[in-house]
Amino acid sequence: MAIYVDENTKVAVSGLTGKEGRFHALRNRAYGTQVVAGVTPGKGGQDVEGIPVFDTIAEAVRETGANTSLVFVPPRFATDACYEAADAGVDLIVCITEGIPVHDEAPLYAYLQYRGVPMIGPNCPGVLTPGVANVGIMPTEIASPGRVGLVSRSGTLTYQVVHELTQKGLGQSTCVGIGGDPFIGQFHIDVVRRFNDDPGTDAIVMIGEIGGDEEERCAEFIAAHVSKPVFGYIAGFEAPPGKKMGHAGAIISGSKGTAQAKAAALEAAGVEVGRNPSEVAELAAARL
Amino acid sequence: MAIYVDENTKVAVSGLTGKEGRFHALRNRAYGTQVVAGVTPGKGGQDVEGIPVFDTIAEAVRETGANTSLVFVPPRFATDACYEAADAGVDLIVCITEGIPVHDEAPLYAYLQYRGVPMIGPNCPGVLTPGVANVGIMPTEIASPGRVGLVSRSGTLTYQVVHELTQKGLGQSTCVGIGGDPFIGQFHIDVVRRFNDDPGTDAIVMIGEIGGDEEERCAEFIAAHVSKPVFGYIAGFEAPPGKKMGHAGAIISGSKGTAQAKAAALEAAGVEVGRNPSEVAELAAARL
Amino acid sequence: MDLLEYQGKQLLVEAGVPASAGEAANTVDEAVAAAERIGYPVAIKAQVQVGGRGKAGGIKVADSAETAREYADAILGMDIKGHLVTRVWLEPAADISAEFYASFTIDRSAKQYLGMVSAQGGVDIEEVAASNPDAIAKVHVDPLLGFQPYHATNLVHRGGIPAEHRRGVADVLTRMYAAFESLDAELLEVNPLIVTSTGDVVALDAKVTLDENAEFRQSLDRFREIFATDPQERMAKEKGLNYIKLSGDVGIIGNGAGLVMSTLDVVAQAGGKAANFLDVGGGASAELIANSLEVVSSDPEVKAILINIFGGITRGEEVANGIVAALDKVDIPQPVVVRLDGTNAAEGRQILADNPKPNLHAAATMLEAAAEAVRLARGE
Amino acid sequence: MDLLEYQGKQLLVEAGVPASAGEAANTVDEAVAAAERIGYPVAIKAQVQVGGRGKAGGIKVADSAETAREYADAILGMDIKGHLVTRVWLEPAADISAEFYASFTIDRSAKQYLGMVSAQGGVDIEEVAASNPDAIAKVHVDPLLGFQPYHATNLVHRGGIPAEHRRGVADVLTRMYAAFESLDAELLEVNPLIVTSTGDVVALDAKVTLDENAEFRQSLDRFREIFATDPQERMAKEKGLNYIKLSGDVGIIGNGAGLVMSTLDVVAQAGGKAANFLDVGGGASAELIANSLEVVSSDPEVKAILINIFGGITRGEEVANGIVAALDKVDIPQPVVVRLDGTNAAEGRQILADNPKPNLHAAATMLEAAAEAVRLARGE
Repeated sequence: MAIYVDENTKVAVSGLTGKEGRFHALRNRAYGTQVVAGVTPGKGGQDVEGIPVFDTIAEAVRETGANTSLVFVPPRFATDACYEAADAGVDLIVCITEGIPVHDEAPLYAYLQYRGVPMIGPNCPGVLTPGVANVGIMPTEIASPGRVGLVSRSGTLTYQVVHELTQKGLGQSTCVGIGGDPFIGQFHIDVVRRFNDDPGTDAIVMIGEIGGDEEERCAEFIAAHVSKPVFGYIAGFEAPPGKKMGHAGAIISGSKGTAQAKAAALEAAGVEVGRNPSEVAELAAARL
Repeated sequence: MAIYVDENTKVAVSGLTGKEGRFHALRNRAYGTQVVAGVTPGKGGQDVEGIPVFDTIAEAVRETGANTSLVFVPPRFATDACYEAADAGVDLIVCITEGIPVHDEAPLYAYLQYRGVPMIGPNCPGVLTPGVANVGIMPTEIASPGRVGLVSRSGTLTYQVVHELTQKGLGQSTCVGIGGDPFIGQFHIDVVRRFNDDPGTDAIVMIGEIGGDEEERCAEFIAAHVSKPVFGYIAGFEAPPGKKMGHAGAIISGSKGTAQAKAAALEAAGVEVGRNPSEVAELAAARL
Repeated sequence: MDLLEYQGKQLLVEAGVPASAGEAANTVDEAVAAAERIGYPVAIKAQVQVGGRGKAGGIKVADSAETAREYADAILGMDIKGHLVTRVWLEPAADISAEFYASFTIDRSAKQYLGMVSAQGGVDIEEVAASNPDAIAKVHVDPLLGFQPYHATNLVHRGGIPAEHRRGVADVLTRMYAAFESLDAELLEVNPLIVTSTGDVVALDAKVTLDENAEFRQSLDRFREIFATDPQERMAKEKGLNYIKLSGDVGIIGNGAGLVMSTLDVVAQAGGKAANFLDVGGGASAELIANSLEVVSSDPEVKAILINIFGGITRGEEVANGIVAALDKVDIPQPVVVRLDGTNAAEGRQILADNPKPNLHAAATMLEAAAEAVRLARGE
Repeated sequence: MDLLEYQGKQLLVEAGVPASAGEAANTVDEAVAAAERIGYPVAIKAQVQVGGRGKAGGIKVADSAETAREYADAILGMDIKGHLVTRVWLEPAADISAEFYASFTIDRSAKQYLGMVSAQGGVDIEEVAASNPDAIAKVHVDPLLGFQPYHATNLVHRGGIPAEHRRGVADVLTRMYAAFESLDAELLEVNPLIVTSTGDVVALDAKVTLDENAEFRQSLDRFREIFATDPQERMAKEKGLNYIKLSGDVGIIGNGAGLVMSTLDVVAQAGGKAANFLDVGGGASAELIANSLEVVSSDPEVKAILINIFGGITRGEEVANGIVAALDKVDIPQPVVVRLDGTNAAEGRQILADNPKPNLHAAATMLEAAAEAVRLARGE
């Protein structure tokens, strides 16, 4: 069992004919993921090492049964690919693209919420269900199949914790890198909810960072709804305070968003919080 | 029992200080409806015969507990009032205003669908639950409390049928005039669903017209889901064919939309269809 | 409000959509002068609000002043499907390397905007829709989101536009959608959308319908011309009435489209036939009622008039006052049957009772009113 | 990208938001010349990317060339909260009849745009938010729907704007939102938004933050100035590195903001303190790694450098090549501890092993690397 991606996942890659898209899509396929289509307008009819390319996602979905859109296109075209995927009826969008303007992400977020289409990212490493499917850019050699679910905003920090878990003998049900942008499609709370409902997941590791209030909200959700053990780690105790020029941000957030506040909120919700990536893995290993 | 409006309905009237708004809101109140607030930007603090006026709907909701927005403002400002009402958290919007541009109605329709806020209208006579509450411009003297639910696109045709029902001794649970514009908030199917679920309604009278395919869709819904007796009437057998200049409309609709096709669809769904307003009331009276 | 081809194209150009330029002419001499200014070959196109002009001989290409005069003379005054040609449009004869179809309209059923594109343009698109529906690509556009690049990509690829023209057509589609929104258009149809030999994508024809409800932010008056040839329809348009001529002998006046349609039906059920559709709308004033009576009674086919009013916003006393005023002011030769119910109906009936006229008949119900009007129309 | 007051106001004016006009000056003579052109009284305002300029003496009103010279001389070169004043802005001293607060920004928590208005402008708005939160009206705006008249109505009424100024402020709010969108702004804050004695509503100050991700459609180069006084921060900005100076002695280079933050934390847990934050981002090239090493090692406070890379898009061999190149090219006096994992980490470790350097230390884990770097920084 797993969340978001599993053996039924059929991926259509927007930007398959680009350098990054090709590199990672072929890696994803080599890992066993069903990469069934590429999408590049004007290149319909071509193929990339046997993966057929279509002009539109709608055609890719109709012709190949693709149910997941993996987006590698450059920032200025990325949200357009996500809108197209949502209209084409996929069940999940994974948008790897980094550097999308926030004024493009904000309306996309609203549209996907309204349409009920979940998106991982943008600016994320994707989703890896070890041994089953990798949709994105996560290095797979550090992961191993198992029953710990992992969710994180940060890319490399995700890898670090997955690595530590694997080294301590704790395999993963699914590893989800939700991305670091202000308007990502799925937040900690959405992923934790799915792990809690997933029979293949016994425990949850949640990695957070300074900024925003998502970890605090997730802590409230955990306290109220999550029965499985949750282990947490927050990065940024030593981080310099963010330089913000105007006052509007401070009015909105008040004093929230520090690593201290986030760690305290998680502990108050019954989450065991480690001080570093190794420690959170040790806490999980000791309990499981 | 009733649908949309009942003894718990608390109405905030946008445009209360205008001529039409004032006339009908006071009539609504005289009928027993709880008309708790008016909304006119810049006139906050005033009152209309004891009904307090606020600058914004949000204030009206907070101060008076209004849960229904009744919109009487002129076409160029009407959709703005509807957006405001949706954001202010009302449970129902009734928009009487006629003559709103379709390019204003279309995005409003999408927004309300996304936000899950039901709207009756625009360009409609409103909702009347006889003996309990009248939210809109329907003449009340023709209605009587009872157990027949009525839904219609047309204003005056609604009155005609209500009148016929009352004269034949059939009171109404609720009379709903959904309006005749392309992007009305609630369609026949939405209202019929509510009547079917309403313990206060024993039978449904559905009035349609030529154009569109709402009646046909509603017929499918009735065949599949409605257990209560439904009586129908379609106007426009003798109507001249609509003059449409372009071909786009014809490509979309095919040959649908005639009174013959609609009446046939309803009959195929088990609906007893009358040939005129009197006959549909007679059919209902004979059966009930 | 339906626009003529050339009006639509002028609006498109103002809104940034490339369309062929030219001149309008109302007389043969004007047409020839315009042709001389434009040069030859020149297309002379009948301006009527109906399709199938080409087949009817309403579009000709002239290569000299002589042929321009000959064709303009033939086309002006021509009757195309009941539309009298009173104006022609002249433009340089197009140099066409490909013809496509493109439109934006409102899909009432899906409750979204609909864009359509086909590589099979320049022909009867309804026939294409019937015989080869896959040749027409359709894309729904969420009005909140607006037309995005992926909509254009989907339309040009699925509509079969050849690779070399996709970018040009996608650009024109984006401009068409912007025009569809900014003009408050209900329909914006271009058939054919041509590619010239130099590769430009241009609207060669345009069917544009504007939303009259948007008049407060659009200047529509410049298009407000009366093309009706029927005298009652002309009079009704001049008075701003919502009137459609039909073929029967019972004149109909009612309030609300639904009730008026229902009135036509019950007249038919009573064995008669309506002479017209006339909806006075909500909140009709006495003056509007009087104007309506004047228009309907001026039709020599009308043998009896049925007024069917169920008041909501419309108030009974206003209707009654209008009827009385009209009967006082104008000579209404036909019998008039009045049925009045709803808001202030009692007051209205009282006014009618207080102002008896020999040709004024009151009826208690809609069915009785219809039966009475049909009977009177037969002279019974 | 944070703009200076005057840059923000110039952008606002371009986008249709009224803001006070004036001239920038980098020297006292330039300032006096500008003051003479503008006339007196003239406001001379320090241009620094930090709040509280007024209290710090960074804003003065001069009424003659003499006082203009005196004030410009005092302000230029002033240090305001660590920001050196190298430029002043001169504008006609405002004629203020009321001061409000208005802003648009992104509410990450609500995932919508947020507009805020208060009649209590011209003061420390964070203090108002703390002491009297109801004095600040907030309205969320759905990015798909955009800013509608009702948003403006709600802001001006609930923000307490006096009746006579509501229409003017609502109009400016609508323009501000349009600018917020068209400029790809993350923040657009005007405090004070003033009403002049003639009733005009004008932005007297502006804090504008632009989204550097939107560079492909915005011209941001004109604002790309380096204000940092710290030499490493200057060097890092020149090389386009994401570097922040801190106060410790362990130089940090890592990939990904999360991993770098975590690295700072584990260095602290190992008893040390980071000298900087430096994130090389995803897919870092050998050159970027070499540049990073150069910047970090140039800091005289740095006693040891920790490179912590976990490859995803970033590939181990690129990182290793960059380290080798930097150590070959530049003289790096400090010991360098390298920890490499993830994509192509084995290849990267091999490259490092094949190019041994006396000051290059490999570590197997992040915690070991941190401990080693702290130990080396102490000279142990």
